[in-house]
Amino acid sequence: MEDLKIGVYICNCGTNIAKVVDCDAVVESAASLPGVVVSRPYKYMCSNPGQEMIVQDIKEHGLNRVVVSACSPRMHEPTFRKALQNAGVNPYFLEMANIREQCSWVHEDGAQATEKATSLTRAAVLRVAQHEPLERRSVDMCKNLLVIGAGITGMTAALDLADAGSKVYLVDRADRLGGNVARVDLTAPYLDSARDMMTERMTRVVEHPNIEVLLNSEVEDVSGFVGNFQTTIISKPADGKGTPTKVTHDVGSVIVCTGYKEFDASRITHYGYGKLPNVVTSFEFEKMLRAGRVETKEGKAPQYVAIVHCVGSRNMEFHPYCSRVCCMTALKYAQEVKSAVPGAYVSDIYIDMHAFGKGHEDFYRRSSEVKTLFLMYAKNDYPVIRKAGPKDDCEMLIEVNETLSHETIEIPADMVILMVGMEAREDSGEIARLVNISRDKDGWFIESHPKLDPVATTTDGIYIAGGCQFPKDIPDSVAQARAAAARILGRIAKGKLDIDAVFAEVDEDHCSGCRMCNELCPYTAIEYDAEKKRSHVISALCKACGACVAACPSGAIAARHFTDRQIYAQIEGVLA
Amino acid sequence: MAIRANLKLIEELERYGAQDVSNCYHCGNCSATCPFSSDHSIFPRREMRMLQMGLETKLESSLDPWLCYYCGECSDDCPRDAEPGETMMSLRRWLTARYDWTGISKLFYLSWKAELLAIIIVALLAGAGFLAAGFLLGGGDISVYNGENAFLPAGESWYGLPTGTGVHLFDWILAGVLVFFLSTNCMRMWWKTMGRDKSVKVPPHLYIAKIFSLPWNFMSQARYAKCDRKRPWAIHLVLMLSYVTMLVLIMFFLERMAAGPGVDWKVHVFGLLATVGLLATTIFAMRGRVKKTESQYKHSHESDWMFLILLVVVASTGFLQFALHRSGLDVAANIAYVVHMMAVVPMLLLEVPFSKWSHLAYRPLAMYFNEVREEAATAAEKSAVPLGAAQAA
Amino acid sequence: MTFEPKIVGFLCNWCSYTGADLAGTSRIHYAPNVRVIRVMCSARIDPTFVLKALTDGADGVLICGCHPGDCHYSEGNYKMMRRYPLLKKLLADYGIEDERVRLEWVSASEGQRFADIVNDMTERVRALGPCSVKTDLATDMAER
Amino acid sequence: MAAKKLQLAIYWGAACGGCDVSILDTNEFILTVDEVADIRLWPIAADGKYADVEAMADGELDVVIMNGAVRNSENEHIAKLLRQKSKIFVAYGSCAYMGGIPGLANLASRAEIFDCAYLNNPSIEPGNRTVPLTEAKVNGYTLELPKFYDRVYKLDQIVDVDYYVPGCPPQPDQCKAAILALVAALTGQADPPPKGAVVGAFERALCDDCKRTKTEKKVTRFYRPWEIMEDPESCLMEQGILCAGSATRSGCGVRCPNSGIPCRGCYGPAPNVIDQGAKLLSAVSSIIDSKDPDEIDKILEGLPDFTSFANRYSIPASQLQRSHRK
Repeated sequence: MEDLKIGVYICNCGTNIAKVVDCDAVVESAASLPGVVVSRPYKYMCSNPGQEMIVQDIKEHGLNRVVVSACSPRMHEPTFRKALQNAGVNPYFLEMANIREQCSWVHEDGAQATEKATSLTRAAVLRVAQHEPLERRSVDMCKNLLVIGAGITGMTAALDLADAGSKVYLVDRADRLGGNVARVDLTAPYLDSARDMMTERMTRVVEHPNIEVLLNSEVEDVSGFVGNFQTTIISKPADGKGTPTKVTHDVGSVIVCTGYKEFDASRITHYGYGKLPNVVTSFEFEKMLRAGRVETKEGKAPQYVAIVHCVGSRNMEFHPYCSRVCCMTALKYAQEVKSAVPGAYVSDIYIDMHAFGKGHEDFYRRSSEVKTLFLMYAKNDYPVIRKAGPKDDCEMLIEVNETLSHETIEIPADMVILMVGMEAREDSGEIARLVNISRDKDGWFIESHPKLDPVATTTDGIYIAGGCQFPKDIPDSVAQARAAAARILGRIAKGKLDIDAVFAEVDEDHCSGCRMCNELCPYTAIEYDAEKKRSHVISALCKACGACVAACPSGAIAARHFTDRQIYAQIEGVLA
Repeated sequence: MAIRANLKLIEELERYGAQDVSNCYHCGNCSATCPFSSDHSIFPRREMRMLQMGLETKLESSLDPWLCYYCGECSDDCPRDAEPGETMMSLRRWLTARYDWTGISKLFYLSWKAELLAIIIVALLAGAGFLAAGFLLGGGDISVYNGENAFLPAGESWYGLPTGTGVHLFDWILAGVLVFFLSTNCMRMWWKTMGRDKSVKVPPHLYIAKIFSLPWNFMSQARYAKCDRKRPWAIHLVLMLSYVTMLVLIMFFLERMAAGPGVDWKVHVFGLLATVGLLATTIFAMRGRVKKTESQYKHSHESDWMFLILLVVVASTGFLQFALHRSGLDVAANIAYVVHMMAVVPMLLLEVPFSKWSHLAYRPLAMYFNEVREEAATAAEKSAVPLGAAQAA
Repeated sequence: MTFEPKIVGFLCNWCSYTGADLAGTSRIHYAPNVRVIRVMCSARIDPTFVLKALTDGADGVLICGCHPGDCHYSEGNYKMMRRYPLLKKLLADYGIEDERVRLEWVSASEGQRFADIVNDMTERVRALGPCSVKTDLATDMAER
Repeated sequence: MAAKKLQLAIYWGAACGGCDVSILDTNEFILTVDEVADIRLWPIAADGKYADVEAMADGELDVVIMNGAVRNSENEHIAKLLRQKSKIFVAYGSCAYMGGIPGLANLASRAEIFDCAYLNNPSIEPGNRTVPLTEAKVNGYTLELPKFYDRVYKLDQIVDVDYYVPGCPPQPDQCKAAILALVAALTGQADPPPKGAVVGAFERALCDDCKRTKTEKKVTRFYRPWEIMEDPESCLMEQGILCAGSATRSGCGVRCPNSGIPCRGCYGPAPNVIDQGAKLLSAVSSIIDSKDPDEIDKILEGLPDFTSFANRYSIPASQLQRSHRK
């Protein structure tokens, strides 16, 4: 290998670094380190002139390694890697020392800060000397797609990709398409019919030449890696008799749209669900609305209808989170009741009215204009529903500690609608294991980044959309479905997949096949080859955490860009 | 103990003029802008809530509606157009009906036709009565306005009756009837608002201590002056003073009022001023209600119109007969007088005790009661040993 | 001159290193004795790193990872959690004081916590005095 | 070819003698050695005095095969002497290579060792306070003893070593292979192995040659070998029996695991590993099947004295080399 020519650049970051750290001193000490041919300070290394300076030095002095002591690498590592690339040097020949966030901003004593900056820079120089050129590799991206769950989310995602020419396998455990939305009558806030929406989706899905619908089916296995998954699907015969059929397909991506399940209202005893005949859940009420008959079990039109919010949501006992759709659905009920039973009195018993969405506030206003009585109760202070006495003009009485008036009142009701919240499906754990993604404490699938990457997961090529990620309404679910589709289409458009150059590698000349590492990989990226008696890493699956590297008892696994030698060098650097 | 909510109450109130009450989502802007809203009574928000929830008894025992003069700021500031001002107004109507044991108020407020019919009947009876009294009883001369054989003698002894009677006597009877109804209803008001309220223990002496507030509030409208908007207060004050002046003149100076010819300025100057005041303010109000210039004029219940129309008629006919008489057209004056009385009698007999007018009694009373209650409340707070103090000691 | 401990910190990229950065952006001041080495996950931290730091003259070693359950790699930090007690046994057998090596969970939002940990550890190690491993081995070779 | 015979010396430092025996275990092969080489010094099999060695010219010996670690001044002295007189110096066996079993003493100081061996030990008659001295006067004569060092050194911590032959002891075949390789090199028949090479061993860990079937590993409890009947077919580690095989260079012929005994690591760390014990530690703890700290501690109680197991032959070669207790 040609001899080292290291350039060291100490950023002043205006005064952010320079006001505490004596940058010139750092420059000086760095200059004396082995292999360093250039060592300079500059006002703003990340600025264009700053980067230009690196490029120039690379041209003039033939630098083959660069150290930038500046802000956190989490901030500008990509910037400077680019600079190296532009100058024709492998971007991985860069190392940054964090002398701002972890030095000048947190230390007052100039001398000590300078000493620290010096040793961090020294460590970077020693480390960069050990760096190896790394090339990003690319693999083929299979256009086909597996969508798990055929609700509004799954169908939308499937259609977007199918329209774009991908072959889509749309799998659902149920014997019908449509998921939960198929159980809904009208939708808030514009009161348009869910049925119409679904019929349009379903017919398109069924008729689409690129979509293969697999009902009564379960995904048994997903193996491989982004762009190159193999999936096995088991389909039970529709009539339930006969033997299940098993098919395998190659897909490039998987979208999980398994949705949610509704909270079991009988878990809250105060509401007498299951005991009082006219206490129904929101989904049971939807059924009435779809049938066009809003009436009590006795077949009478209810004079008083009460709606109770946050059943199972927003309380310590069951689910602390908000289920997000119930408020608007409740308002929808208020309006639908009024139109079904014009004379009815509707009371809406809520904790807070969450009307954050587009058109929601207007919807709330309209619902109050149809004379809905809104009653506020405090978290964890449940209303209590009991059977009314013979003298009362109603079936039931609901006792509420009404917080807006500080009065304890009794509301008459002939029918009570419980707005049951959403919770993760029991099989979410199973699904998570199947596609190797993680779940939060409530069982919802975890996205790769809550703000910047909401539909991707920590497993590349596996996406989540709709209610399986967290309770959400139809617009949000559809948005996620299309977002996921767009993410996948972007990759399909590129045709090839760029795989990060940083991953773990097994040195087969030293691997003894002890299989210590096999179980350790969270991404099942380590495969054991029984023939060769060696383990090897599927680089496309590897996320470079390094767990296997540290655990390999014979030092046969190397973490690219985080090799033992590089880290040893860094240790020597900070301690020299 | 939980209070049973009457979800139908809101509809009942709507028939008294309440509007869009259910729009309210209790932001509290109304109470924030209202200068009268206090820690003891956070209105109109509290009333809006009680009404929405149908807490009938609580509303019935509330004095708050009377403490509001409907300057209209709350309605203007309401982000939901829930019209708290109008709600308070309709609550006053509703309360008036609740206070009234005869049920006439309720009838009037709920059916303007009934009210109108009653007014017409009483007017006709009055007209007939006066004509009869003029022609038959005294066999008076319609061409004579006052003096010995006046058509409707104001005060002199008259056909054997002692001096100081005549129409005057009728005034007093009328006043008696009015006072009877009004005072009995006021008693009921006291019972509903103070008497049965066990939450605050009111020692009787407080009633005496605070008694002065009654005439003071009545005359001065001082509280109304606290409203941010001054014009409604000014107008109300003028109207009220003119009205009272007129009342006093008629009850105590009728002879001198009627006497003529020639103008007895010492008396008539007041009469004229009052008339002008009455006409000006009522016409302003009517114009406002037609044009909906100010928020307190935006919504008009039929009872409001009756009130104004009667006032205008009374004032104008009163002035007319005065003018005719002074210009020596006694026949015309007498006719005008009868017409005048056809308006005055239903006004005093129906409107004052049973309709909008009754607030001349209820509002000052409410303020009086309110002061008494607040005094009692603060006294109670003082006497109770505060926790902090107990620990500190 | 007072003894300034040298502490080597191994921080996972996703939680602890970000948390340390947050301490910076929030301008939380803390002792300058820790020299941070970034690894992608606490699971990458090989016991030989810790030993290497001690033999090269570190007075203490601080290991930070995501809180259990929050690992960016879903379970990496549990591997560190398992190695740590055995590593402490080994260090004890070699006569290294307990407080010289420390494992802490620091999330990306816990800038203050990171600063507190650094300050606390710095003081504890200062109290222990310098770690003798490097000098011991040097003298072993020089005289017997 | 009738070239001059190779000059060979075999000597021992702090060792048990097993290494010498392992050379004899090559049986008649040793005669072949004798044909090609003059064995100038080999206390266990042939005669020879220090004086003879001191008399040699520097580099006169072609090959010195030294086993045993350096525990005292005599070990050091002779090691240096032989190094000076030799062309190729081979560290033979685990003790020479890594400090070996004597190296275990590095977890205690000299004072502690003397205290245990000569003063506070049940086998010492009460009142006897005899401890070794480097010099003692006995009826007019001065007796000298080598100085007992404060710690054990592996050979290359004292002298420059050309090749290493690991094992406790090295397997005869490996020994044979190593000697043949050296002879071949010295007689110009083959290139010499690179300096510092580990000869007579392989490049992978023991598992490579271990016949037991291996699967993914998750341990919920550790057993001492006598606590369970081990299944001869499956990996000992997977049965919860601590085995150093995965962290140990292969070459021994997998003798221990084949006879149901876990590997104890005498062949030293795999290539690229700087600390055999630390690496074993990392691997073994990583596969514990628990996420609960208390449960993990409980499971680890199944590994008493882990340090001495993981570094059984390699404490002087480990990163910390010895106890640093004050």
